[in-house]
Amino acid sequence: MEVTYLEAIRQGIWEEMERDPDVFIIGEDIGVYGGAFKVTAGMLDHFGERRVVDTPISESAIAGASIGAALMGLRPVAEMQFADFITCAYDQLVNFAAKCRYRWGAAVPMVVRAPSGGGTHGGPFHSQNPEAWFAHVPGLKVVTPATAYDAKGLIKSAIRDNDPVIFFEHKGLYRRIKGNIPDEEYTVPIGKASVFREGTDISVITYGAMVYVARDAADELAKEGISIEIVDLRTVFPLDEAAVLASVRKTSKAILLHEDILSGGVGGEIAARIAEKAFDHLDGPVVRIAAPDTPVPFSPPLEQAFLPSVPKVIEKARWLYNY
Amino acid sequence: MEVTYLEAIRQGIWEEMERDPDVFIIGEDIGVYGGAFKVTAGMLDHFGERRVVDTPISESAIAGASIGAALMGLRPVAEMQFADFITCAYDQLVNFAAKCRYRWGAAVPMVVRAPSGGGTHGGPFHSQNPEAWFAHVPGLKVVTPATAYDAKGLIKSAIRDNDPVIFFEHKGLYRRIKGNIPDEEYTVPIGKASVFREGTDISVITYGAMVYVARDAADELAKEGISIEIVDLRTVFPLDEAAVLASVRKTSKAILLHEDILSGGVGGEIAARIAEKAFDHLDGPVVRIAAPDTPVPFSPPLEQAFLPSVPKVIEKARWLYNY
Amino acid sequence: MAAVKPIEPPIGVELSSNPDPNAELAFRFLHYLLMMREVEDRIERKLYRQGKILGGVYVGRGQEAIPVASGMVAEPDDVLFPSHRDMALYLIRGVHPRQIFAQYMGRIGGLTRGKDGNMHMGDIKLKIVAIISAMAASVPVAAGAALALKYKGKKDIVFVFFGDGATSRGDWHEGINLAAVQRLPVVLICNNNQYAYSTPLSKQMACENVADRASGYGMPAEIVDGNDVFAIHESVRRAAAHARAGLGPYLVECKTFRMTGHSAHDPANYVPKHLWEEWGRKDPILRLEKQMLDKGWASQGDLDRVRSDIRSEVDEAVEWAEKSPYPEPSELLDNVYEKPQTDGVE
Amino acid sequence: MAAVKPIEPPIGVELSSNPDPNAELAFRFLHYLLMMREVEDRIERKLYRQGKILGGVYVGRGQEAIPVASGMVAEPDDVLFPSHRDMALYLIRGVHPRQIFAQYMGRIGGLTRGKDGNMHMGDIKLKIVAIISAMAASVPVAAGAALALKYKGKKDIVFVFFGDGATSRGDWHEGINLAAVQRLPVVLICNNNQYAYSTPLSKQMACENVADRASGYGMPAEIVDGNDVFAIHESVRRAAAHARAGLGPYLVECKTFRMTGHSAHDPANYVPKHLWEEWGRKDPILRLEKQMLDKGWASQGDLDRVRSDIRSEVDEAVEWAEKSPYPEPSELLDNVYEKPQTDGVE
Ligand SMILES: Cc1ncc(C[n+]2csc(CCOP(=O)(O)OP(=O)(O)O)c2C)c(N)n1
Ligand SMILES: Cc1ncc(C[n+]2csc(CCOP(=O)(O)OP(=O)(O)O)c2C)c(N)n1
Ligand SMILES: [Mg+2]
Ligand SMILES: [Mg+2]
Repeated sequence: MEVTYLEAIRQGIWEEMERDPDVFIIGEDIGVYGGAFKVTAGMLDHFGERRVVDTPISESAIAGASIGAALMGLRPVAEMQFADFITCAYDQLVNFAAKCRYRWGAAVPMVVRAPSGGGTHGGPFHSQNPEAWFAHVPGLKVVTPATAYDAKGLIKSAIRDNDPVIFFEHKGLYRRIKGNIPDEEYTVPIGKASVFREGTDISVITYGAMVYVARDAADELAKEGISIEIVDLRTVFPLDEAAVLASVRKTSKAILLHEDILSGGVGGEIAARIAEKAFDHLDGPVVRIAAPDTPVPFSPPLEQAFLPSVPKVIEKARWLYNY
Repeated sequence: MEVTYLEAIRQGIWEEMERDPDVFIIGEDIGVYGGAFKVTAGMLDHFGERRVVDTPISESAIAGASIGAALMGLRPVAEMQFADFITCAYDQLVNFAAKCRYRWGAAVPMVVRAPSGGGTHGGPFHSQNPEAWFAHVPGLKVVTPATAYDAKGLIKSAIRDNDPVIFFEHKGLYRRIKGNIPDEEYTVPIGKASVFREGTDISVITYGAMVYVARDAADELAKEGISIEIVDLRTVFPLDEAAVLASVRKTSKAILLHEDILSGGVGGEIAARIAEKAFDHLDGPVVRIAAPDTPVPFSPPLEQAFLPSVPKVIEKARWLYNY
Repeated sequence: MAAVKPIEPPIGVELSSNPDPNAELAFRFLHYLLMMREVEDRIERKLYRQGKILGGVYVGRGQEAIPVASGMVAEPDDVLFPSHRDMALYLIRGVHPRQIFAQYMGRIGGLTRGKDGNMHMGDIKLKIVAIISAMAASVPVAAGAALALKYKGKKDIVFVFFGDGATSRGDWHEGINLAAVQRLPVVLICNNNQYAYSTPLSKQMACENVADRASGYGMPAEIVDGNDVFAIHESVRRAAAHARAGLGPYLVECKTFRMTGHSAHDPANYVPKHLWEEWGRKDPILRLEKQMLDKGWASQGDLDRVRSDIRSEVDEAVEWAEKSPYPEPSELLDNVYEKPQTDGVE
Repeated sequence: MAAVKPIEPPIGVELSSNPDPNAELAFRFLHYLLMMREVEDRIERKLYRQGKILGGVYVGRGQEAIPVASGMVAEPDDVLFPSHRDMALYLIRGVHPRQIFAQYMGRIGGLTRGKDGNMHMGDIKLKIVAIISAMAASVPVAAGAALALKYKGKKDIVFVFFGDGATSRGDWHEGINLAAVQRLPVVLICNNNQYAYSTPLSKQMACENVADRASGYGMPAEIVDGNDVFAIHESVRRAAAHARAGLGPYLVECKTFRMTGHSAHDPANYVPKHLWEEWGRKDPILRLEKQMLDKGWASQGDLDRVRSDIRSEVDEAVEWAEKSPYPEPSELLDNVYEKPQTDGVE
């Protein structure tokens, strides 16, 4: 059946709530309103107030309460209304949730869903890509699906995971991206990248919304005889280093692409892994394409200039191809 | 005059408070107690309650109030009792302080001092190195001095800077490291790395406490005829890319070394810059040495195994030298 | 910094030949109430629907009396921290509707030159600090601004605005507690419109009034009819006097209702019908107009004139804004730091 | 999960042939008060100074009655969130002093096998959740634990402990507000020892009592003499009954004093001498012992016996802990995730 990226996530949560009575959702306006993006629409009517907990405007308490419930054996799925507000829950997530198992062996099976990403004229506080702030926190897992299939399969895996998972949903994909998903139930493993498109000349390693920018660029480049392999990380922490290195060893050229800003972005970590562990296979510089080091601007021409674009990828890929 | 790293910072703040009546300090237990590490000792007596503001346990309010005071033209120097607690102020720093100038042209000249780093048996919450959480936030500057001279010169520059600066002071250096500083006043520019030690075979790019691990390793390696150049970044965001590339172009081999954990650490960003912009000069993989992806453990044998060590650097350097 | 002179409502002023001092005040109130209503209606019901305004649109329909009355109490050198339903504060400080429409359309004529959108606007010269999205984040910042004013020995004070939902944020607690402990000159103005997005008070707090929280900070608080502009003006004057006297923060809770969805895309079906009707009858503008007529401060003709003048001023402002150019893409890299940035932007 | 049986204070129990039911209770109180005092004295005044304990050391000298009385009220399946001066809670839940000393020395015999130190210990089987350093971070987590108990239809409740300074944290506000709105079964126990590190109450809050904040959450609160173990026991029993009855959170503020520095390295010169003397006279242990003698519940000989037995138990525990090995360096990589980690560790 063909569904949107948003509907895929909704189904994934719904199915897990049906399957496991310990799964519940918590967040702001997720009940009667169904969430700011309607990801939890219908859940209050179906599952009732006990399992759909509308909270005050208290991100830190949403995260903290999820930790407490998880410590008691429940499986909370918390929603940040926008990923940008996850900064308000930062201490709870990076210091409490992430470190319980390591410190005293206590499992914290929780998911924090965070609608992230730009291209929606959201401005500086409704467009950020905060994954790198968490891809540096041992104990957490950071998931960034790009397709409807992966979104459903990964949210289900995240809910079943016995470690805390930060689940970044790209707002720009919610309704724009559709995909066929099986009628029977399935999951997608956390920590495994996928080859979104096979190719031989250059590996474009990316995730989230940029997978489609890479795809469109690859289509163009194919016409010029440049064959792009697209690796969709799907999970950005911990990394599927093996998959990245395998692709680069094959193509011997790598481009890291993400919507998040350049400096300190996930791309740097991966480029470093490549430069250390696939050095002998490299036939050219490890190229990075990302947003510049600025906040996300509001006005359309500024945001357009901010976001990595298909022409930019094509230009860099041509340059690297001819290197 | 020879002073400790701690005393150098204290003098820097003191001198700036003498010089500029708009400079004041704010934080927990910084007054009568002189701060948990005594960096602000004597300031209450000398400058009075107006300019030494003891606060409740409210890191977010400390950061927020500093922003508000800075917007009104003052120059707050805020202290986090331990860098680990800066997570409680994360939203204020990354969303409010960092973005005011970009969004509406308002300057936020503030400094947040944060005693960071391990090796003091502080355990998971008194040992972290949070610089990477901020070296990804355009609008902020992130400073990490290693020497007494730089600590004083950089805190003075940070206080005079018209943008928000996060100033990480390594607790392990406070009393262990001494240095001669001039009697006359001086500053050290933010955003400029320094060559801590000249060398020809391998560039070890590092900062903070690891500068001394690099130094001790370099001394050993020198006996084997391996010449190490040590680049002390001093500021980790924005990066002094030119200095890094210049050194690597000279030595054609690079090791990134930091006490912070590997994944998502500052070293990844720099390794990526090297792999993209000095690719043709590289005679070997870009090597990274960092703590493993775990929380900082408490027990001495565990913490010792966690922290990057001189032998580890020697081993990797030998390997790279013979590559 | 030179004090900012508010735009005079010419008609209002000149018409109040009436000896009652409240007559002139009433015309000033009316001017800003209508201007805010007209500007926001244009934004929410016209330009947004025409697709000329992108992103989130939040308006203060039905709550206009709160920023109007408060803004009229504030002295020009007092520092304002508006929230997202306080448009009148900008108008009173002399921000022209042209700039507001340009702001919403992402043009360089807006206060942020397109860097940010909608209510996220500030101007340090006008002593208006731009909010960030995170609710209540302004509260500790306002405390810090007040600390600076006290530090400099000024008599100026700070006004910070927030809704009922914002009071659940840790920042709200930390900021007020710090202001209270340090006895900082902050006037706290809560628009309690009984909803936070779709969340009713019963799911937001377990106390009846936001004012019930004041005792935890050892500060005075009062509750006032948030749709009665004269009553709010009185309360806020008391609060400002308290703060200006160096007695610390003071909370004014204004009971009101959000006569629209949370934002332009929200039909607010979660609000029981009877509340719309009940509060519609309490509309602060209709109420003031009736008062002005009853007291003989104004004739229906006067009132119509004020409305029509405002409407044409707004028409002109929209035209102006639509002609304001978009920023050049190159501006993307401006003003991240004081000095032009070289790193991370290749 | 099987209920955890507290260690019996054998002497105490056997000696209370006294008909007064409080006699036996008194002996239980005394046992845990003395055990906590002895264990912490050993840690702070001996092992720390000998360099056998590294890192921060925080003790509850003078405040022992708070965790003792509260811990005795808690049912074995209730969930405890101790703060950093609540050692007795561990003892009452059956954590052996051996484990505590091993914890402080970073040995595998400690509750965290050396991964974390000092009071940062928990055991999910014993239903004790380990604090993190950030003050008040436990409060929202405790609310979530309570939510889970309610979700599962259990009658168990949650006890969360914090100091006066912790109440300034945003997390404290957010966590209690959520618990209040959701009417969660949480007993909030504040040790108001009048200082937060070097910061006195006057710089921490502008209200007189922490309890003054309760009205902002629509919850009941009471203030009790934090050095009177029987009085605290009474208050906490009322609070627990309230929470267990499904009526939501309940705050008990225990007025006490920290009879030592903030941590082992703090001489606390900022504390006026007279306070040491004044509060020294109110020592909860001396007070209970006097009561037991006055009421004829115990003879001086009995009390001496309790003390000496505890001392020898602690001597043995220290020996045991010193023999407990340090963790293997290889354990560094254990338990970051459920499944052994492969990425980011070589
Ligand atoms: C920290 C944070 N969480 C969530 C949001 C999303 N949000 C924007 S406005 C709003 C409701 C605010 O309610 P209230 O404070 O009562 O102000 P009102 O809109 O009713 O005037 C929410 C939840 C936000 N802006 N900030
Ligand atoms: C968020 C945070 N900031 C600062 C600290 C450092 N610190 C540890 S204990 C303490 C004082 C706590 O005071 P209080 O809550 O009254 O507890 P007490 O120590 O008096 O029992 C401080 C400031 C901390 N642990 N957490
Ligand atoms: Mg509201
Ligand atoms: Mg205290």
